[in-house]
Amino acid sequence: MKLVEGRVRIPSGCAISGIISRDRRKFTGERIVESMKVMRERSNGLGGGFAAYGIYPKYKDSYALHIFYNDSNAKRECEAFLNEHFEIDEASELPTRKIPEITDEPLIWRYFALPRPSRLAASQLDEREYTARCVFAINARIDGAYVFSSGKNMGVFKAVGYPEDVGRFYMLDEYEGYMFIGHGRYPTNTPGWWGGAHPFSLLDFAVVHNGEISSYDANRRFIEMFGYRCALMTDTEVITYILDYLIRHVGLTLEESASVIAAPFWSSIAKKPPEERERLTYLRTMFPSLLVTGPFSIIFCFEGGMMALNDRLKLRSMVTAEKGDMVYVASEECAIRAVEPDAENLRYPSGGEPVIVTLNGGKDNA
Amino acid sequence: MKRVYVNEKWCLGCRLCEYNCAFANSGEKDMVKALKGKKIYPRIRVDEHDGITFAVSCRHCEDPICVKSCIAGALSKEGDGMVKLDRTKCVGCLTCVLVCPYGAVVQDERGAALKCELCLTNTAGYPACVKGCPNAAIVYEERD
Amino acid sequence: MPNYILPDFEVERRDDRCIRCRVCERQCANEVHSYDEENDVMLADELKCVGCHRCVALCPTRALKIVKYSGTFRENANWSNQSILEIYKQAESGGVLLSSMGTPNPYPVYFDKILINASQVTNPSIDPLREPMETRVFLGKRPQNIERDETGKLNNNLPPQLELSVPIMFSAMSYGSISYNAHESLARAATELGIYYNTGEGGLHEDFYKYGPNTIVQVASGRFGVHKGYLDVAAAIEIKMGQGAKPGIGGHLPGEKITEDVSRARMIPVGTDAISPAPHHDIYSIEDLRQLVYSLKEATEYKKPVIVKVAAVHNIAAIASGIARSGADIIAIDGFRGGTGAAPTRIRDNVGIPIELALASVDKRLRDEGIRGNVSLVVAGSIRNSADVVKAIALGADACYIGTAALIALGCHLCRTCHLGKCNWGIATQRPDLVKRLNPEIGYKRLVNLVTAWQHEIKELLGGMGINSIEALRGNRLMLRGVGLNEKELEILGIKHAGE
Amino acid sequence: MISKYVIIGGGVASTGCIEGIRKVDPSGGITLITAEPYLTYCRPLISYLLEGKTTLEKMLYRPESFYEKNGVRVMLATKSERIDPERKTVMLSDGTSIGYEKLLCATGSVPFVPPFEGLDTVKSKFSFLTLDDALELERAITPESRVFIVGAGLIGLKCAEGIHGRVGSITVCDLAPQVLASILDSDSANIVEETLQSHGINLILGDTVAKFEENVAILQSGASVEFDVLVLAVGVRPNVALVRDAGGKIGRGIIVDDTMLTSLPDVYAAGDCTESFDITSSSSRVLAILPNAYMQGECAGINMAEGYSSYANAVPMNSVGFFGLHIATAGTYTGELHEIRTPGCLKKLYVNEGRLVGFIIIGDTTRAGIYTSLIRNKTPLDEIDFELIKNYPSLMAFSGNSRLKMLGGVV
Repeated sequence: MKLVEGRVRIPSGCAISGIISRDRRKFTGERIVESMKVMRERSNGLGGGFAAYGIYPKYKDSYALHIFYNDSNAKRECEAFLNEHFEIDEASELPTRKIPEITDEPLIWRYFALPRPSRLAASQLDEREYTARCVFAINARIDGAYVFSSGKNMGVFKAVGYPEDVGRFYMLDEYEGYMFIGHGRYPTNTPGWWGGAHPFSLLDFAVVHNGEISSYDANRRFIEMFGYRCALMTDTEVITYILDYLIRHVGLTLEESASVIAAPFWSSIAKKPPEERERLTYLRTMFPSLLVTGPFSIIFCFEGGMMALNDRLKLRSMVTAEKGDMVYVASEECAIRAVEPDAENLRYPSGGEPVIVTLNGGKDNA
Repeated sequence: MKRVYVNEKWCLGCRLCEYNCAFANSGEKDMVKALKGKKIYPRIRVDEHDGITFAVSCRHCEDPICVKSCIAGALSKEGDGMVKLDRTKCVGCLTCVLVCPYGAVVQDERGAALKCELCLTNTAGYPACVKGCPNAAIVYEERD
Repeated sequence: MPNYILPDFEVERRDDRCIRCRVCERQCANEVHSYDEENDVMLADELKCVGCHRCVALCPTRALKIVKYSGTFRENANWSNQSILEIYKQAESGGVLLSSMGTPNPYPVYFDKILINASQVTNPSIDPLREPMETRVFLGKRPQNIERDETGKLNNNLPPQLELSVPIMFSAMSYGSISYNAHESLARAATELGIYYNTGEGGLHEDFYKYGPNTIVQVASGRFGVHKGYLDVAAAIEIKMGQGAKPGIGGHLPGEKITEDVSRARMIPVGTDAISPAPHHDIYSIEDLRQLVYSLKEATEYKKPVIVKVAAVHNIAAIASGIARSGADIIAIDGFRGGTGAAPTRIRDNVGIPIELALASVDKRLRDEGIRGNVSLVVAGSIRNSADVVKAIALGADACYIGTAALIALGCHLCRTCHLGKCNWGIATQRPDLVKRLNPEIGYKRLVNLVTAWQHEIKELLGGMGINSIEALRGNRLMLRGVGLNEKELEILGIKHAGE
Repeated sequence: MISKYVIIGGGVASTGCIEGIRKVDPSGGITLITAEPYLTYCRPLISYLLEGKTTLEKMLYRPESFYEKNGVRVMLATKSERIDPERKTVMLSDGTSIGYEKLLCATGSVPFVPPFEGLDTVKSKFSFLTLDDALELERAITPESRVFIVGAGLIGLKCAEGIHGRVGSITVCDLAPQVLASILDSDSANIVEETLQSHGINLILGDTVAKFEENVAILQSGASVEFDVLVLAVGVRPNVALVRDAGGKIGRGIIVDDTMLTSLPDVYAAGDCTESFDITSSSSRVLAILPNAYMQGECAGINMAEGYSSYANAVPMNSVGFFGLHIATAGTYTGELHEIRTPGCLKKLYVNEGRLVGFIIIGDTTRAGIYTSLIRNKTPLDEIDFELIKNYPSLMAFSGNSRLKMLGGVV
């Protein structure tokens, strides 16, 4: 049997990197590619990808749907579904650059779309939830079609290959945005398929992750009670859903969410001042099944900023640094130095300590 | 000092203490060899009467009347508080038996006096009755 | 009437070791051993021997051995010794066969066909001696939504919870079915361990009110010993709908076990049989249960979680889902291998389903319905060791009840004659001379040791899986693999086969 | 010379006194003056010595090191002639004198020898009180000797047992119609008599010596006894001379209060030379028994060293055996009698005003101490299950609570 995400669980080691300008100053995707390049050792060519924010000013109010198609039938079926549920402003192939390092690419299309008002009203859901459900529906039901990017004014670009090649393939140097994250993958068995590459994204949420979480099935089986379907069986997917659930559905802040998925040990909670102790005890007692154990370092992005987080034992490396309004997060310091030799305030966040960066003037929450 | 205390609430009257005592003071390594086919002369004795059972052994009194009464100077109160019997001096007059308010001094097969010395003078080194009690009805501890 | 019954056991006495101390004789409540002064020999009446090993354990020279009776009837593949014996017994007595403890019959033990995962290379195992390893769990409802005050601060809107230092509790065993000293041992151990013990349907002896914060009081069909003070002193209240060993059957504590103290605790006259009806006569359907749940909550001002305990039966998933919607905070499911002080043999050995399958399907159903968070799941029905606990939690349980394991720690030798009331180990008896054989000072320490040992093992297993908190194990079925199970069993358990 | 504490007499009362003093005063100088050439030994053991059941070394009441360890200066074979209570000195036989702050007179007792006619014609005659008596007797006897013992009390009979098997014959005579008249009644005495006779000891009871003619004793009954060795064991008298001569009050013995103080300032007395108050008969008697001597000595010692101790519950008691037959007695034999006869054991318990006041046990004396303490503590019998322990003494007779007190704490 050919191993494919969704049929088997695929643990993997990885490289991650993220760059953000708090003043929303735009820069090209070249930098994130450069930053990933120096961590080639951490990948094995079986998956690389990026998420870029602020890249579609022209369609900033439409959902940018990036979709992989195995074949034209899948495309036809999927577009029928899209037309049924969305008003599509523009549909086009996603621009790519043919290079020898990247082969067997599927059909890659991009749609700028908005929910059909009649449908939306009938669904009694808010626009984001409506869109999210449509994404789940396509990914679950339409064989050969896979939506890998569904946010506004942002896009995910991923493929099977080394990150720097994936970057050239998608011509990231031609995109300008205020925030980029990158991911280089080192799966411990071979995925067949581009959809399995990272980042994993839902709406404007995108997550890159390095690690292998031991709580996976406990988290998955809990989160699936709320309509999520973990189709890929990857850590990144479940972590994205957990954050989406906690932030978008439950309404926790980023810090609170961090205190759930990387909760402090009871022993350290006991040492906190009463109010803090009560808060943390409440969160652990309320969401025990969303505690994420095992090694991980993640960068979680949303339209308003990013959060970097390590597992509570810090079993994976992660570094942060600043320069002016720029903030850098990466698995290794070299990935930061490569693009910002004079980076300052180099830090190694401790386990479970969230590093939250929000855009100046932007809301400090997802 | 550490003494042997009995708690009749937990005494089952199984009499293991008597046999463990006899064994501990037999000088033998094997209980069967020590006790098989022999009458035992334990220094702790279990009393039994309609449902009540308890064991009694030397209380090692602070002010031991047996020591004062011994006509042979064979009984002495040691520095550690233990009441010791020098059996080579004992002539078997049993005055100690006549004065012990607990009936804790017994006789050996020769009719000479015999009493608990907390297994500190035999090879057991720790009261065998305590170690062998299946219900912690006999304890070895400091009390006041 | 002729008696065709064969002894179950033979007493083998090594006369070369026997020193005639007669401890065996003094310690056998069944009067198996006796001493013949004249010939200086120990005699044994083997028909009376129940194989409890009290004499063996106390024999100072290890001269005794109790072995299975070697003689058999003319058994065959169809007519086993047991089946023949049972027929003789019933032909003699004309009565229902009674037995105690869990079924001895060779039904599959799924725990033994499930293996646990461990980390290699791709993620690190965690050393519990070096890193914190958390076994604390909270049992109770989780609200649907969070609440914040005007400043945005989170309100604690959690209903009452039970906090356990380790996901193990002592399951319901009534004072009456077990002795005062057994109860004190359980209560003290629970208190020291930071877990809970359960009164069963025996009321609560006034001496034990001080253990209230670690006590779960039971309200069962007989309502024995239930009053305001009883409910108020407890940490939680358990409504007993059924018991794994005897689903659909009530309880029967014979009058001779209703001593002065027991009668006071149960609020029934001395010497009268205590009969718990099969059903609660005020609960004939789920909405009645809901009413009882809420009247108990009303009575205790919504300060205590309410547990509903049911036996694992065929449609347990649906039943559990009903209970989860009845307002109960915790569901306790008792598998059919669970123990009992006395049950009709036929029921015990033929009614109910194994806890592993019941748990798996209940957990799945509650998740499918999105209400798993409404309740905590406690499972019972033969949890024998820390691995069973880990497997149960990975299958989806929040915690486990242990009954038989606790009794064994107290000295029970599984002779399965609790119903005779002559427990040589002072556990399942009210005879003062036997009760005193269990010194709670020893008993509670043994229980504390047992649970502490299991906690250490659980931490080791968690560490091996790269998990450092028990919460991350709950329902984490990927950590389990089946061996020698068929597709259907794997499907119900929701686990893959080893090698997959 | 001056010593803070001076003790006259080397019996166990002196040891009690030394140990008593040291409980209070660890250093004050002590001088022990004894007429005997030996350190304190166990007098009751002299018969066992002859019997070979003990040795001279083992007979020492305390190890030799005891005296040095306790800073006691011992003056052996030194007779005290006189006490001068004004000057607080004791004159010694060697003409020297020794001053004291506190004095203990523990002079014990002396044999009482009736003025038998012709006693002076007897060559080989002995008392049986001191070690020297025993050693001299031992030298005198041969396997052929016919030994005649006058007096069937404890001393006479113990002597008989001591030399039994080492002499040709033993005859014991006593004026009383029974043996051990001071501690046994007639039918318990009978059992003892049978035992003695079964061991070949001739008893002549209810008769006594009228006169001696060298090796022949003519009895009042007219009968005569030929003998080679004569032992006079008629009795003893408290040795009160020193205190009496110094003007101290004397009754049956030296009179002391319950701190052992005599009527003379700073002069204490203890042991066989005193009379003490027998709580079982509520009368003052001379209790010439070893436990009493030690306890009086100890009490005196404590008080001499300015501690406080009182000894007011003396109980007469004896535990003795003859040829394996055990006798345990205590208290007085008045009041209501409870008699229990079991094979090999006669037990007589005397109850007066609801309290046990005395007992005689011949045979199995196991746990007799429980009876003794009932007497000493004057335990009201209605507080215990007396019936239960008539046959077999046991703490079972006490209530669970008092048993808890007895066995549960330090005593």
